[in-house]
Amino acid sequence: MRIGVVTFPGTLDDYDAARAVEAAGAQAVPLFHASDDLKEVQAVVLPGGFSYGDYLRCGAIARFAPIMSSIITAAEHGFPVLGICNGFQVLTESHLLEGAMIRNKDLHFICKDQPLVIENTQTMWTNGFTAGQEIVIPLKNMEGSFQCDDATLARIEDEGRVIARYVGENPNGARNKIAGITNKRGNVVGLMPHPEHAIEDLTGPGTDGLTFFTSVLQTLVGR
Amino acid sequence: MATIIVEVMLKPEILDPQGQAVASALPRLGFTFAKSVRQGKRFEIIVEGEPTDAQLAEVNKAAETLLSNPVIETYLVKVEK
Amino acid sequence: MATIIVEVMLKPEILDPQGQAVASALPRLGFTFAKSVRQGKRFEIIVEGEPTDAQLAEVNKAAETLLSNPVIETYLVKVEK
Amino acid sequence: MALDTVSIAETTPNNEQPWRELGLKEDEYARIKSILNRRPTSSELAMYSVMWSEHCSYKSSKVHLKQFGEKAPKSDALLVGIGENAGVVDIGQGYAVTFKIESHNHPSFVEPYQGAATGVGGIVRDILTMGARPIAVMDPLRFGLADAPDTRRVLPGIVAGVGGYGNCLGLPNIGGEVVFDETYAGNPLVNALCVGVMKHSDIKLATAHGTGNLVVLFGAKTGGDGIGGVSVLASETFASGKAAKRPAVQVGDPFAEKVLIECSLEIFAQDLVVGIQDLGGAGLSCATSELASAGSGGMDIQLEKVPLRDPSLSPEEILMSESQERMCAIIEPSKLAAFMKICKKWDVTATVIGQVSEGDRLKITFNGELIVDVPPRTVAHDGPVYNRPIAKPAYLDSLTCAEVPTPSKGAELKAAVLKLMSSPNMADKSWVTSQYDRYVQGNSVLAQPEDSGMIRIDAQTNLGVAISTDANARWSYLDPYEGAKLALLESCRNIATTGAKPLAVTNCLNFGSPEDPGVMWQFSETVRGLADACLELGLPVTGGNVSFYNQTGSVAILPTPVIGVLGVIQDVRTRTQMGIKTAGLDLYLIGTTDDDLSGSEWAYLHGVMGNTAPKADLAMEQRLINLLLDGQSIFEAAHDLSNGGLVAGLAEMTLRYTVGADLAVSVNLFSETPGRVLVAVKPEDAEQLTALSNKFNITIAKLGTTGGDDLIINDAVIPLSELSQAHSETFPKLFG
Ligand SMILES: Nc1ncnc2c1ncn2[C@@H]1O[C@H](COP(=O)(O)OP(=O)(O)O)[C@@H](O)[C@H]1O
Ligand SMILES: [Mg+2]
Repeated sequence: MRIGVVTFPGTLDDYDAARAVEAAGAQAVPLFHASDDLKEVQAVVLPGGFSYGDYLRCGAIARFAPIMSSIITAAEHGFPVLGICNGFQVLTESHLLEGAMIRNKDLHFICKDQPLVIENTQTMWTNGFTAGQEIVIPLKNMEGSFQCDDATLARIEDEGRVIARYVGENPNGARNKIAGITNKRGNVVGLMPHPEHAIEDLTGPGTDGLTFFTSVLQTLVGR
Repeated sequence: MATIIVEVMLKPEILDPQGQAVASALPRLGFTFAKSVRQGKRFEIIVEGEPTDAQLAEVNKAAETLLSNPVIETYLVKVEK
Repeated sequence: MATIIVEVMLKPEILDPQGQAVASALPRLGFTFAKSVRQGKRFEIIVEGEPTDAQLAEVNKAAETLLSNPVIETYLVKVEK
Repeated sequence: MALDTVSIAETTPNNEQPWRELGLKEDEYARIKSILNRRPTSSELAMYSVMWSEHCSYKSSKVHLKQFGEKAPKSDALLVGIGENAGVVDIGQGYAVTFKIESHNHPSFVEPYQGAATGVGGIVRDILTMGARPIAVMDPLRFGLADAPDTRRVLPGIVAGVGGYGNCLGLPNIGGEVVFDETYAGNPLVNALCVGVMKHSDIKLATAHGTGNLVVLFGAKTGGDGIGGVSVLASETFASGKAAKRPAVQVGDPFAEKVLIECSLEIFAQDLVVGIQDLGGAGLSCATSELASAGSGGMDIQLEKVPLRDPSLSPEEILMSESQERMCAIIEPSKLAAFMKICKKWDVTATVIGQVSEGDRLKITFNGELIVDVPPRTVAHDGPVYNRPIAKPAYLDSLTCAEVPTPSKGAELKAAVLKLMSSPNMADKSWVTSQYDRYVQGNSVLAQPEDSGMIRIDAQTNLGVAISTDANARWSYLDPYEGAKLALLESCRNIATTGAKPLAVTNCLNFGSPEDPGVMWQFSETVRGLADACLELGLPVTGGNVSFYNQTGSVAILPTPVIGVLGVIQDVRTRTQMGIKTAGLDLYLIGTTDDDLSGSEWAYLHGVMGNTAPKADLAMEQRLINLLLDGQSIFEAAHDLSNGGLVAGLAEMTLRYTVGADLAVSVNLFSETPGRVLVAVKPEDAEQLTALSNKFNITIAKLGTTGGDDLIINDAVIPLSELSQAHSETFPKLFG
C-alpha cells in the first residue's frame, strides 16, 4: 500500500506522519506541493505545520498548491484523504470539509495530551475504532477552534459527521467541542489533534493514534 | 501609484476571541468607552497608476478567494485617496 | 451607537512577513495587480451614542497603549459614518 | 549623501568622524587609523565599530574566557571547539551533535515578542551553520517580580515569541527555566539553546578558501533591521539634514527560516559549500570579515548586489543590517548551478555578491567605488582586549546568615509546603510550556517538567542525547566561584538522573556592567569556577555566550551563569522519569542533607538572602553520577533535588501522576544542599540500592513508601488535590 504525505513549504509534521504510515504497515510516499503528481498513491495525508507561515489564514495559501488540485479532484471521487491540524485547515479552505478554524479561545498556542471520544467509526480513517471509544492524542496548535454557522453545524451533527469530540473542558472554544469531521462519503477526514504523535509510548502519550492509519489500510485492503 | 484597501472582518455570527480579549482588556486599563470590539485584517495593496475597473474586479476576486474565507469572513474593497 | 475604527499597520521600515506572504501568493494565483502588500489589523469598536472628543482622546490613548505596539506599529483612529 | 570612498579617505585625513557616537573609544579609533594608515571610510568605521563592540568582540571577557582553553580537559569527544559558530561533540555511531546557548536579553526588553523570537532564530542558524539539522530548543528565562506590572508585559510576550518562532520552525522545546527576581526588572534574560545533529562527515566551518570561489548571500532580503546607532553615519555626519529613522528592532520571519533550514540541509547533503556562515549580530560585516579571516586568501564584495527590502539603505547600513534569516556561503563556481536550483526549489533568494580573492584584503565596492579595504583579521579577531579592574564587591562583607523557620511537622509544615509550591519560582510552569510544541519531529523522549530534555537520535539503535540548563543566581551572588561549579553540577546531575552520561558543556554568562569592578570580579570568579569544575569532571566547554550590561542604573542583575550540559544515553528506552507512577515503591533519598538555607527558595520567600553558598564537592558528585548511571535499571522514578529542597522534590514527584507517599523525614526539609537525588525503587531492589550506596560511598536513607492520594510527611497530611491546585493556579492567576 502506498500512502502519500504532502510537504508544503512550512509543513512540520510530515516526517512524523510518514513514520506513522510506516508503523501502520504501509509505504510512505513523499509528495511535494509544487507538483500535481500523486505518484500512484492510494491515500493521502496532509500533515500539520504552518504552511507558508500561516500568515494569511491557516491553509489559505497551501490550498492553491498544484498538488491540491489533484487531491481535490481525487477526493471528490472517493479517494481517502486525512488532514491533520494544518491539513484539516487546508481541507476546509479547499471546501472539501465545512467550517473553518479560528484562534484558540485563550489566544495561546496549546500543546497538551487531549482526551477525545470517537463518534463516527464508519469513515475510511476511523473504522478501526469502536463508537464511543475514548483516546488520548496530542493537541498542538494556535488556530484550532472549529467554527461554522448554525445551519452547517446542525447539518454536520444530523448527518453524524463528527468523528471526534474533545472530552472534558473545551480546550479551544470549538463549536460543540468538535475535534474532527468527515465528508458525507467518509473518505475525507479532518482532525485538529495529532494522531501521528501517538504511535509509540516512548515519544507520545500512547499508541491510540495508530488506529487512524491502520483503519485506512483496512479500507484499502477491503477494496 | 495608488493604494487599494481590503478590509476583512469575521461575520457577526462567528466567535471573535481576539476582539473579545481586547474588549475585556480595555476596562482593566481604565478604558470604558467600548460596548463591544471586533478585530479583523486590513490589507494595503499598492498598485501602479490609477486603479481601473478591471483591476478592481480582480482585487475583488482575490479578496473573495484568497484574502478572505467566505465561510467565516466578509470583505470590503476600497480605494484610498 | 457609533463605530470607531482603529487601523494598525507595521511601520513601513519594519519587515512584514504576512504582507510578503500575500504578495507572493497573488501572482501564483494569476493576480498581477499588486506592486506590494502590507497586512495590518482593524478594530471595530462600538460605542454608545455619538463619539465625543473626550471619548476619541481615550480611544487614541487605548490605540497607543493596547491596540498597537508603538515600537513597531502606527495607528489611525477614524469614526465610521 | 556622498559616498565615502577609500580614495576620499586618503585625501581627507582630517574629516571629523562620529566614532564616539558609534561607541568607540579614542584609542580604539586611533588604532583603526594606524591599522589602515589613514582614516577609515565611513563603511570601514561602521564595520570596526560594530565588530569591536562588547557584544561581538568579547573585549572585556576574552582574558578570562581563555581559561576554558587553557584548563580544557583532554576529551576525545570534542570535534570542533570554542571559536566556531558552535562546538561539536562525537556521540558515537558516526553521529556528531552541536549545541549552544545565546542571549537575546536587551532586545527582548524593548520588544518582548520579537526579541525572544529572533533570539531563537539566531541560535538555530548558528546550529544550522555547522552543517547540522536542528532538533530541539530550550529557553532559560529570568524576569522581574512575578506580580510587577512590567512583568505582565514582558513575560507573556517573551513566551509567545519563543513559542511563535520555535513552533513554526518545527523544533520541539524540551526544557528551560522560568525564574523571578527583582533584579531582572528592566533586565529580563532570554537565553536560547539549540541542539543539532549531523554525521561526522557533514561538519561545516566558517572559512573562505579557494581563489575564485563565489560568495553567495541567500535567504531574506536585507532591510533596515537592527542598525540603530549606525544610522548616525548615514545621517548626521555625511547627510545634510535630518537623521534617518531606522528601527533597532528586528522582526523575525520563522517561515523564511524554516525554508532556509530545509534549503540549507539539501545544499549540505549535496556537498555544495566550501564554507558557510550565518548572518547574526553585525550582519554582513561579521560574516564577510570572519569568513575571509578564517580563510586562506582575501575577499572581494560588490555590495550593490545585495538584494534589498528597503532601497534607501546606504552602504554603511547594508553592512550593518541585522536582518534575520540570511546566510552566506562560499561555493565553487562549478557548483553554482546546482546550488541555485535548490534555492529555487525552496523559493529562497540567492545572489552572488563577491569572490574569494588572492592576497589578504577584504575589499568592498559599491557601484565600482572602493569603500572598504581592510585586513579582515583586524576586524574580526584583533579587536581591543581589556583587562578591566576587578574588586571583590563590598556587599559580601555585610551578609548575614539565613535564619528562617523550617517547620517539620503538622499544620505548620502543610502550610509551608503549600506556600512554597505556589510561589512563582516553584509553581507549575505549564502555563508557559504548554505554549511550546514538545512533540514535533517525533523524537522527544523527555521534555518539561522532567529533569532534562531527551531526544532520540537514531530510531534503530535508540541512541539519544539529554540536555539540561541550570543556574542558581543567588548562590552565584553569595559566591560566584562556587555558584558556577554548583550550576554545572546541578546540570550534570539532572542529566544523570534521567540516565544519560554528561559529555560536554555550553554556557551563557549573564552579568551587569563590566565597567563595574565588582561585576567583573563576579564574572572572573564565575569563569574560574566553571573552568576548574569542567577540568576536574573531564567535560569540555564547547562554546558559549557573554551578555554584559544587564543592569538598571547602578543595580546589576544577580550574576546568572546559565550552564547547559549535554549527555549521551545509549538506549533511550531505559531513561528514568521523575514522576511516581505506582503505589508500593520505596522512596529513598540519596546524598546527605546539611543546613543550607542561604540562597534557598525558602529563605528568599522570607526576604532573606543569607551569607554563604554551599561548597561544591566535585568528587562526591562524580560518584553520585556514577551511582545514578549504574543503578538506572532499578529506578522506577528519580528526581534531582535543587530549588525548594527535599520538600519540593517530594511534591513534584507525587504531583506528576497524582500518586502520593507516606514518609518520615528527620533532615531539614527546606535545605538546598546540593548532590542529592530522590529515587523510587521496588522493595525487592532495596538490596541492590544498598550495594550501590556502598560501592560509591554515598549515603542513602529510606523515607517511606508510595501510594495514596496524599503527600504525608511525618504527621502532616497534604492532599495532592489541594497541593496540585496551589501549584498550578499561580501562573494562570498572574498571567491570565
Ligand atoms: N521556559 C521554559 N521552557 C521550557 N521548559 C521549561 C521552562 N521553564 C521551566 N521548564 C521546565 O520545567 C521543569 C521544571 O523547571 P525547574 O523547576 O527550573 O527545574 P529544576 O529546578 O529541576 O531544574 C523542567 O523540566 C524545565 O525544563
Ligand atoms: Mg534544575
